[in-house]
Amino acid sequence: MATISLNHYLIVGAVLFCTGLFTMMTKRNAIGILIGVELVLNSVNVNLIAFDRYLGPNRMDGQLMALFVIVLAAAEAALAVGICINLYKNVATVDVDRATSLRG
Amino acid sequence: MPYANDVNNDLFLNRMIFNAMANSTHRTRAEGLGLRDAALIRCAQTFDHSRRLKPAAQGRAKIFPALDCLRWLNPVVGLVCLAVLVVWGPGASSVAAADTLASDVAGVTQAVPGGVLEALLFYLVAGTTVISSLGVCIAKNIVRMAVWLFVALGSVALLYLLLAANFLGAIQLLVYSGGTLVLLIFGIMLTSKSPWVRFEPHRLELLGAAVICGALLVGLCAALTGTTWHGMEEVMPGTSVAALGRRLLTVYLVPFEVAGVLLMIVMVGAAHLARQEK
Amino acid sequence: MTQISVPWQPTQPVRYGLLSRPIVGVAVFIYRMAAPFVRRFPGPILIGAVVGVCLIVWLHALTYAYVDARILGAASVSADPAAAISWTSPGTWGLPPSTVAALIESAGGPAAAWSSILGYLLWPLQFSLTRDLLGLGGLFGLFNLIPIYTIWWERKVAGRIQSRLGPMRVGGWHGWSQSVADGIKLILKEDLIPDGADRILFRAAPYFALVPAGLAFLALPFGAAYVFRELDVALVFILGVLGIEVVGIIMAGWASNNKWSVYGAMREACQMVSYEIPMGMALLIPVVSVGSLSLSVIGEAQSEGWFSWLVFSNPFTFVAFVAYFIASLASCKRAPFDLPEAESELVAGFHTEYSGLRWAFFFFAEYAVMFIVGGLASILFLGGWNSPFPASWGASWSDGILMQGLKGLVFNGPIWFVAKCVFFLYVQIWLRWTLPRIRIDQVLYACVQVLLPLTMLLLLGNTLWVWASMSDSPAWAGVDRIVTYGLGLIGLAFALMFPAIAAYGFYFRRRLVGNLVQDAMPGS
Amino acid sequence: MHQAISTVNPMADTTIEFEAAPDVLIDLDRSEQGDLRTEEMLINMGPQHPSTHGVLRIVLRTDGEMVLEAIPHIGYLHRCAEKIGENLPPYQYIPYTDRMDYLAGMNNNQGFALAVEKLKGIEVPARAQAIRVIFAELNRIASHLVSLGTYGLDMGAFTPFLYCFREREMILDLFEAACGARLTYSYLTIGGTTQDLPEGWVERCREFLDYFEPKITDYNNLLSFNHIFVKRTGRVGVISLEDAIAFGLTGPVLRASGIRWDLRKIMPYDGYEKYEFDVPIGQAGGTREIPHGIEVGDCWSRYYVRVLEMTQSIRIVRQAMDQLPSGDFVAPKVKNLKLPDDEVYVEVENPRGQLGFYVRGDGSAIPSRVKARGPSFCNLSITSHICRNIMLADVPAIIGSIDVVMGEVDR
Repeated sequence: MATISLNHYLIVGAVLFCTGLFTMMTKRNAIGILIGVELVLNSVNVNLIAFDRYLGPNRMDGQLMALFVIVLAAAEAALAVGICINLYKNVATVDVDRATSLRG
Repeated sequence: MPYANDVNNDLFLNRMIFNAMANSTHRTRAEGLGLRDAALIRCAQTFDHSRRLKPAAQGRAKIFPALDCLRWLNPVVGLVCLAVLVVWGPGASSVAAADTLASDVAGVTQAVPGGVLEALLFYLVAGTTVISSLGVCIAKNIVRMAVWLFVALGSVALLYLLLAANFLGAIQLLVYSGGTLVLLIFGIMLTSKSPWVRFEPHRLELLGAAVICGALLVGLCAALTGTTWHGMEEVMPGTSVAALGRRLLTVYLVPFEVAGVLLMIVMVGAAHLARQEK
Repeated sequence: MTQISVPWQPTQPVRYGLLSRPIVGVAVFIYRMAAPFVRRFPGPILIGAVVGVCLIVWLHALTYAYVDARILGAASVSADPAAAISWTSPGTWGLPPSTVAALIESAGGPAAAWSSILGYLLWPLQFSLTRDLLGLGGLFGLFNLIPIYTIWWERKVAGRIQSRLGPMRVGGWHGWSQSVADGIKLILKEDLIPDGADRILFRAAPYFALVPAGLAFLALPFGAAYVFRELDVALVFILGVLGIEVVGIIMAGWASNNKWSVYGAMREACQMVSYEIPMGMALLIPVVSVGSLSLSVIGEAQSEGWFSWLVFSNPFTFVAFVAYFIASLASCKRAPFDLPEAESELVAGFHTEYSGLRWAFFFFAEYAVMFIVGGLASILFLGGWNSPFPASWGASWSDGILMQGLKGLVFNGPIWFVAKCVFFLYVQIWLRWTLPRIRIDQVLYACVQVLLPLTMLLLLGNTLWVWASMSDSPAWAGVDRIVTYGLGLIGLAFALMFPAIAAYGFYFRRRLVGNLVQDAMPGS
Repeated sequence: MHQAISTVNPMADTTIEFEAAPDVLIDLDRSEQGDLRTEEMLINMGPQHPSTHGVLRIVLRTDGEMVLEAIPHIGYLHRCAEKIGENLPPYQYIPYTDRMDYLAGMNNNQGFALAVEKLKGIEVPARAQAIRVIFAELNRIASHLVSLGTYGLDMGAFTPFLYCFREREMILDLFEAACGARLTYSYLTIGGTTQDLPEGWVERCREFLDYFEPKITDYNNLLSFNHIFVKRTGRVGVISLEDAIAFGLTGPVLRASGIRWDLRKIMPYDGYEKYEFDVPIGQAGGTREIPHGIEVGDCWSRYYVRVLEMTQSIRIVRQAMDQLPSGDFVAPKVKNLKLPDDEVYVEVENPRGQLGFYVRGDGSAIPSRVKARGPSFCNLSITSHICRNIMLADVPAIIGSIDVVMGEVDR
């Protein structure tokens, strides 16, 4: 236990992933779902950086991938918040179950 | 001279009811309230001068009167805890220097990483991460969720620091906690009708999601522990920002440029989405 | 007897417990002991305290470097100052005292004669734990002192600007302990939470604002060897940490259950998110010029005196300095960007419902952040801890430790850094008591349509300039030199303008205020 | 509801066509369809709010930072000032007039004294008239100083406030020297003043004016022409001349909309016709005196008209002191305290506009009706008309530029 190995970090990543998934599945508020997505992305980042530290000597691939993930997550959040505001504008709620106007 | 501003309260009440009818039909329908109810609620909110104030320390002061004056210690404790985390987090990145020094003096000194301290820090930070991520999925109030997410993001940044990825840790703080999260909170403020808005999921939904996620977690952990990772034993020294940047602009130049273009597109798209309809 | 109905429940007064009385008692005792001396010798005590603190920390840092160099035998320390600028090297548990003594003896020199004593004296200093705890203690003290005395100073400056005196009573000499007294008052004040507030978030919010401001000090170098934790990404770290302060403020506004507070929080979110971008862009410009994100390296790159300061490096850095300063005003919500707490519009903005110590935390955070953004400005643009004098006057690693201490104090030590920070604090205070507040649409206009394109162009221009300077063309080197000296002279003119204006104001003060004021001033 | 009224502007000799004030109660729903449907909030500004100048309460309907409408609510400082006037002899009522517009007590005293003098046919001596003019104009300066200072405060500039109050204190010193009071003077009374000027007062006043005149340039440099201040107040809360007349606005608020209407010029009282002075009005920006971005009738114009009026008041005070006649400071006391069975209505130019007193006697010593027409009250009535679809930060700008004193609004 005293030595922290790769698996320790990966388990933290797994917990982050599962809680993020749970959040995405149970929340009906669009922004709540977005929060779940952020958790999932963070779990991916933790994994990437842990792999980079333990498995990829001096290659920095994991860190760079994580950097791109952070950039994409920021972009995604900006866009998603814009969509949420638009949703609120059109159907007056951010409850995703009520946004059914495109359903066939 | 028009006595236009001499509006008495009755008129004002009528007016508010009318306003509520005119402006908030969608809201009242969503909340299942009558129009007059909605108007009265709004009036009550408006005229609620007598917001009661309670002393925060009252209940506690009766039990532990001595504790009350220790309030000034709170920031001390908080600051020290966080400082401890941050101080020894980046410290791990200087492993290389410490290692060379240690070898110079015949291995008498002992580097912190790999030691008890690092393990302790890891469990502290990982525990915070896990608790806060659980907080995100348990919290019902959307603002509480955002605050838990904030804690989760901060502790993930500390994990990065423990993993000697200083740059990523700092970027996580800068972009995620400072930018993305504020954006999310902004979205929450713009779209929630009140701070206490809740959308309750069904019990069965909760159960199903819990089962699926629990099974996934167990499966993932089993798979992780069962795997042998190659090169697992060696701990690499922290990478420098210069090396990171050099690699980003040589090997990863194309993705870097593509990310730039993507950000541009997103900026235009977000501006288009959120613009005021004319 | 008629029962008078009150809309709130009558509450029992909070009784303060056993410990608060001794705490206040000790504070009052110390105050009574100190006050007569301060009243009698204010100037020497003030100067002595500042110089003494700087000397102590500077010698501390040098001693650590000495211990590392001599005992741990790292040759790189003495050879390359930039490599040894962290005053704590983490990860060492230390040697036994006998080994230390033996090492000192083997190193030779005058210290060898005292090796046994020095061994025991220096032994505790090897622990990274000891050093970190000492450093944390020092930084915590600094973190408390800076807001307390900046607030006092702000009140004095505001008073002088407004032709009054400011605090004059508490402590005797110019109300030097006014802020201390206020602090004691705020600690003892009743802590109210509105009925409909989200109690947990309401109580947590001040810490979310306060702690980031404290964390930023961990990576802020006060001198070449005086930084608590040398980070290779110190700049990004500090920016990120300052960025999360906004979360505390949004939480405070949101949890207060007050519409004015929500307005304050919304404005803060809006302002911070938008101004972080031009601020970061402006900060990237010196980073490009030096080629490092480490504040210590950037500071050391400007050690050659006035003309080596990055602000005079080229026209782009010169303008970027101004752009950064404006953006930093917005990011620490000082006037004219103090919209989140605009008292004439939003009663008190996000801290409308706060009282007592929690309220004080927001101000601690605000003033600490003021110091930090001033510190960033001085490190990145104005030479950090380096004096405007040539580098040959400063301390070098070949000097003896005492000489290093002395030179480092006078020529390139923390005292210069603190002086520059104090200058920036003064400018922020000065602007606050001079300018009106701008409107939120003007704030965003200034960011998105003025500062953002400006800083983008500056970044591009500076990059091209640096690129051109990398070629070894003598013609370009000449142009570079001429531009640098020209900008340096402009800056010198600006720098001399301040004392000149102050002197003018001082000598013509009667004429400036008019003939009647003299009789109306108290004490005349 | 809408009827065309035409009136003749006596100064410019032009005819202005305008409609009656639109009834603010008619068009209730002004939210534009298709807006970003964010939460609309009803929010109380006041009665305890730093920039509502006392106890004004404004209910704002806001959408984010936009204020969709603002409804002023008054009455928190109602003290039955008019009813008290129907229970006291006029001499004893003078102190109550001080407490209406407590920033311009002298002007209030003057208005009520003029009304009673007209009712009883009292002839005021020339010296008393000159003293009244001096004190009315000094009080106008003092009142404008408060207005200027607090307006800076509303805009977030703290320092001009203290400068203005420093100078105002000196005026109050002069008042104290003359009558012993600093706020509620009761100095200008029926038939003249309560006492003569003390020895050396005129010299002190001259000294003050010499000191004060260059200070106005300081205010202009510090606040009036400050770029941020101009941006904050220019083109904000524009009141058109038609609206101004329709809502019965008077004083600097009316003059800022571009009409030279000043009772001191049009119906001079207390010998104002003897003094030379200009009536400043609001002007469009872009000239040498007025910065860019200023419209006639906006907040900056209202503010700047007050600044210019201070200079004119200094001119009047100087002339009045130069021509100060000797003689009695009060008309000889009349034995008959009874008021004739008649009614009068007298208006004077207050710092805030036209203050009118209606007094009706019924043959006894106590008037049977006293009614005041307060300029603040009438000026305030336009608030909800111009506070539509503006930013939240413009509300203090508009309220401050209208310069209300709630003591007079609520009476």
